[in-house]
Amino acid sequence: MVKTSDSVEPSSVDTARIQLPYWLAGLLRHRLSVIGGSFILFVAFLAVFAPLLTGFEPTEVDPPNRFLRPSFEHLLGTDYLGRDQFTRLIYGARISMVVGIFSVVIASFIGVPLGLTAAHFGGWTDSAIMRFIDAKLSIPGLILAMMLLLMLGGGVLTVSIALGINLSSAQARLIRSQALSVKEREYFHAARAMGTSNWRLILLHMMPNSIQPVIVQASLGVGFAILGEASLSFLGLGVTPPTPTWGNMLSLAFQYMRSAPYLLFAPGVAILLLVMSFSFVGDGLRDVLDPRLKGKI
Amino acid sequence: MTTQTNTENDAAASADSASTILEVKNLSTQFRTRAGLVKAVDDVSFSVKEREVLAIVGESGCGKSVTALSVMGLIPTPPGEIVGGEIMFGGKDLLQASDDEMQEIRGGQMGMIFQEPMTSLNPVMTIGKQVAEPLRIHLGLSKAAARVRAGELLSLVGLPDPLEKLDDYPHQMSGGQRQRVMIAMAMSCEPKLLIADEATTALDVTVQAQVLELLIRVAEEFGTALIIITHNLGIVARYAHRVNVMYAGKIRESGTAADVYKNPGHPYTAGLLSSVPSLMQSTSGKLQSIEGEIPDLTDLPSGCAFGPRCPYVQDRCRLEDPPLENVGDDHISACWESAQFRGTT
Amino acid sequence: MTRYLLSRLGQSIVVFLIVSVVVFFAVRTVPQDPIYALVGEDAEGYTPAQIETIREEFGLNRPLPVQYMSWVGDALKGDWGLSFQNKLPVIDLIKKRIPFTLTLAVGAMAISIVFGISTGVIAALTRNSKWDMMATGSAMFAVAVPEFWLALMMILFFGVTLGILPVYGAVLIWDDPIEGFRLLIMPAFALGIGGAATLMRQSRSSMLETMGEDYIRTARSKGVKEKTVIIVHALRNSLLPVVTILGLRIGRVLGGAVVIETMFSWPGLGQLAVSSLQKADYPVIMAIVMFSSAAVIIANFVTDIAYSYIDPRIRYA
Amino acid sequence: MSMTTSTRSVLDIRDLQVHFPVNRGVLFIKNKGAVKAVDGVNLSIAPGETVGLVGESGSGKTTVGRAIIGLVKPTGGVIEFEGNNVLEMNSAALRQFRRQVGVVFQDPYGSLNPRMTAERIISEPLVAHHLFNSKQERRARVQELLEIVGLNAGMASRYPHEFSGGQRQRIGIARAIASDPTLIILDEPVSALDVSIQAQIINLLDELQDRLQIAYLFIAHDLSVVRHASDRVAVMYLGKLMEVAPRDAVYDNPLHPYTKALLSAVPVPDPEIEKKRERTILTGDIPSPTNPPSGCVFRTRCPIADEACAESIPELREVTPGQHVACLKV
Repeated sequence: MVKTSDSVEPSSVDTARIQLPYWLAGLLRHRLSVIGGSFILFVAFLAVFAPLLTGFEPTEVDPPNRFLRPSFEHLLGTDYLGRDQFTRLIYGARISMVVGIFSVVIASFIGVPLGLTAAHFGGWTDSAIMRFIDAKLSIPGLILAMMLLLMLGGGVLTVSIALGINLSSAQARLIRSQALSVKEREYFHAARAMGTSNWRLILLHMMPNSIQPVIVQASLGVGFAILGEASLSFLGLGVTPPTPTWGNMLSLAFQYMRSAPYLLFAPGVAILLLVMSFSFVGDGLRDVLDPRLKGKI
Repeated sequence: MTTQTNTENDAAASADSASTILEVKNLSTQFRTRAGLVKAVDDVSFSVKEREVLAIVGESGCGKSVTALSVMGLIPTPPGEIVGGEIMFGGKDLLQASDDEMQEIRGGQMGMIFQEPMTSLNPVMTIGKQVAEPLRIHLGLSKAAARVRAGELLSLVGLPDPLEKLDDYPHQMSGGQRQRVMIAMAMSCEPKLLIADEATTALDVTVQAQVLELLIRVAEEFGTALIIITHNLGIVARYAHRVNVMYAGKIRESGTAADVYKNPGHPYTAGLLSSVPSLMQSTSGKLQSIEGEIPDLTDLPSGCAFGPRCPYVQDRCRLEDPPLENVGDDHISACWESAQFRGTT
Repeated sequence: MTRYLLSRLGQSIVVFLIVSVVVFFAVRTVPQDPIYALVGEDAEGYTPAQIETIREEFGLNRPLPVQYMSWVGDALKGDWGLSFQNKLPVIDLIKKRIPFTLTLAVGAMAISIVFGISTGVIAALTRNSKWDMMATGSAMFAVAVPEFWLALMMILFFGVTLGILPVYGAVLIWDDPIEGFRLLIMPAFALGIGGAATLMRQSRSSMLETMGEDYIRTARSKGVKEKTVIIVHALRNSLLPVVTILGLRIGRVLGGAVVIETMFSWPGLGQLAVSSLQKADYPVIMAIVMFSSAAVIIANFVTDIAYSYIDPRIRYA
Repeated sequence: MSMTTSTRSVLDIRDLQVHFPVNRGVLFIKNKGAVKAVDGVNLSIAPGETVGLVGESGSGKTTVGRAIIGLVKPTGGVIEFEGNNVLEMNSAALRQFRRQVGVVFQDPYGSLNPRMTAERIISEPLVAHHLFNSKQERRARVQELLEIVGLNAGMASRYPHEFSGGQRQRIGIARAIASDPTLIILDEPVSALDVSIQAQIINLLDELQDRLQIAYLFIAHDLSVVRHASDRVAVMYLGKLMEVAPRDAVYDNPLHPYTKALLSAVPVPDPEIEKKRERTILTGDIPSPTNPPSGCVFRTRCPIADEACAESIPELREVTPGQHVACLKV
């Protein structure tokens, strides 16, 4: 749009408000978000009702039936111990979903307060927090996660914590930069001039007006966390066997690549589609919540 | 809108066609926005004579800037689109011109200065290169010659140390200096027409005066006609020969500045003039204001768009949009009640 | 500009110091006493006295802050201690592996930059065309695809099925350019494609934003040809945010290298990291983290220099 | 030095200084010089009076307003509110002071929190100062305020984006008067509005002043608006006051060369007057406040400056009754 005094776009800031029906309506108009959202719900359904959807146990070994090709009985075939791949896939979905969501929740609980504190108090507090975050960011994410796992031990919760700590710095940086711009807005000055307390300033003025990109980032973050968990499990460092995860399924498939290449596909495609779905929803949220970027990304 | 007015305009134009350099006929420009279709400029006709200073005045959303951008062929498409009309310039209809032809006209025969001095210059390119660019494109000057000429132009617009400024970047300059650079750039090829779109709105009063005086001086020196787009009624009074008053996408009144200010032909113009407090004498009590709000362009009232805010509104105004009609010598206005309104003023 | 760069340098040093403190204390507060990494899980065949001797030999009996100071002091002199696993100097292990990781990282970054920026700019300029759709669509795909799975697919297709590319090992490109290159293609591609997607999205949105700026309109009002508007006025401005992303990519590439190097038996730092972590070989782990963190910090610093070179607003600040 | 004419003033600013440090240095921040945004300003406002504070960018007029309401910390001077120095108040007194001083900002889009309804925005000062403690009382007060500023009480549940620019400014004004202030700082209250809406808001402010007996500090750059709205006018340039006088004196008989130039730079919407007016066009730009000229800060652009002006800083002194001018040549 033309940036002139008589801009013809009727107050584009308008759409920035956050009201549940509004953004949901916006999302529902965003075609890819609907596709992504539906797929996420589908995977969630599989994960929750996994025991009802299959006749096998995920860790049930059946040596005579090892390396079976996909068939009616074994939809996706069996692995080197004769375990049913479809069963392992839907049980693996539980790990991916739980780790993805836990990580982001942890990241937000660390990142949002850090970012808001840095922005609101500024000065030394800000510098200290930001240098610390820079330091954290300078350690390659996967290496950091591996170190944390070494300290904390493997498992769903520790993997989520490791990945959550990883994602938290992006959250902190993002909300800090948003909050800094809120700090320059006149409504914030007005509230300060009235003598509004620090708590009210942060919770009523700063946070609601800077949280949007964090929400967008969170939905993208779920995808990153799913990828991260898969990588860690692939390396044998995340959630440890025999619990099935998409990452350790692929790790096994890698070892038996020549004898059973079909094992390589389903977990990979599942990760890809689930991560893509979260990024569709994230893009949709961005379009709805931040009209400035509409259609640009 | 009305053929009657158009033929009158045509007649006026052809009588004096030797000196008319720009003629806009029935221009309509629309934008598709999420809120709906915006008729930013709706059936606008006007002309500019050689060396004339025309002001287009109005409040936000009136369509004054979109008119200018339409003339320059700079409407971003999509979402904007010129849906009708003619823009005659140098014997050619610009709306039919090819991209190459338009590029030749822009910056060569027609220049434009924008509102925001801080963002209108390329931040990573030196001032010298930016001023030299039109010289190289339109006059075919060599790099060295263009640089020399750019230095001359910078000194013409009154920048101190013009030769050193050639290698400076925009962020090293003040807003006033940047607007001077914009003038140097827009005037570099001595265009026939220069459009200044709120060119001094962002500047301080004392700097605004400097830049406006400079603009007028350079335009006179180069024989360039000016279209000044502004919301500042004082600027119009000081510099314009003619004035078009726009409201909600349409020209509501047009005439010589002296005539329009002394004897406004439209209740909107009159309301606008009386809304501005006086600098020359102290007033107290209520200012005469126009009641209500500027209408939403996606949802204009029926009939005359000014109707809902107009103190003289009649039933007819709510049904039919009034055409532009003569209200005096070289003075037109679009108001059903203009006779009655002017009688009471 | 000197002042700007000096202040960035100062910040980088502070950040690096924080990393060293955090890494040191994080590794040393591991629930497990590092001595057991040295002598084995159950310290079989060692008497308590012997363990104490080893503890002393490796300086593990001193207070932590003292150990930290001596670790930093020695590290600055190039002495990173001995690997617990094979008692070799850590610095030698690292030195041997740096060229491999560097080759891989440069290859991956090159793929990211070449594919990412060009497709991003083209997509922006042909907005909503079929090129844009294709580029945007493949970027969506590439951002979401796990790099190790992409690597698996490539190994399966090019290595196993077609047999046209080697799937195992590494030769330095200056030792054997052809074989080195053939070995590099798949890992570099697997590692670089995610970055390409990120850069594509970033440069597309940045280009679109730039094309809407006032100075682009100014250039058009001067009669500048559209091609020149893009190349001269828009490109450089729109690359500014892209450069920032580039600096951040290094960290992602080094992280990703951990998986990719393991898969392709690429003898770089990532592979060393995995094997050291599995063996809790602390001196090596600390050295790897410090080296990769240094690489990221240096990359960011170089980005700052590049940025200030492109953007005169910083150069003359 | 003091130019306080009324002993009974709401606000009395004496020798106010706001200097922002310019930080240099790499690891250790060194303080090198300062931007003297406000440098020795004296100003008083009587109850129910409107003082116009005009100046161009960099003049420090906005900083004066922000210093009063505590958004920036003065580096020197005294801000006295009803006889007590605001800068030395304890928190209870400060709370009371904040209740009695309202503020209206320029940007009708930026000055209202987009996530709050009009009701919550207007009741913010009531909550902050524990006024009208029951929910019903507060709601009734908000509706009363909405009607006072010319809005429909039914609009209370709307969000800022559902209002036009003028309506938003009305909400901002309702918020400012909610806690019954005796002084309101108006920081460019109409400059972002269209001409026809400006007049409505100016009228509203006038009306409220008559009704509620509020004093205004009217900070603006539009000289016509300031003339209409003010009883007295103070002209600032580069952090210092150039001239302070009753409005007619400033506009009809300006004494400071800067005031004269400023007035002559404003075009008047009347072609006939414009033809006859003589104008002084100042040369050059406003100097940077980081590095202001020695002596009189205006001397670099002043048509009558000489060497003396570079040497001594002119004090603000009463030249004709009530008219204070800071110029060696007057």
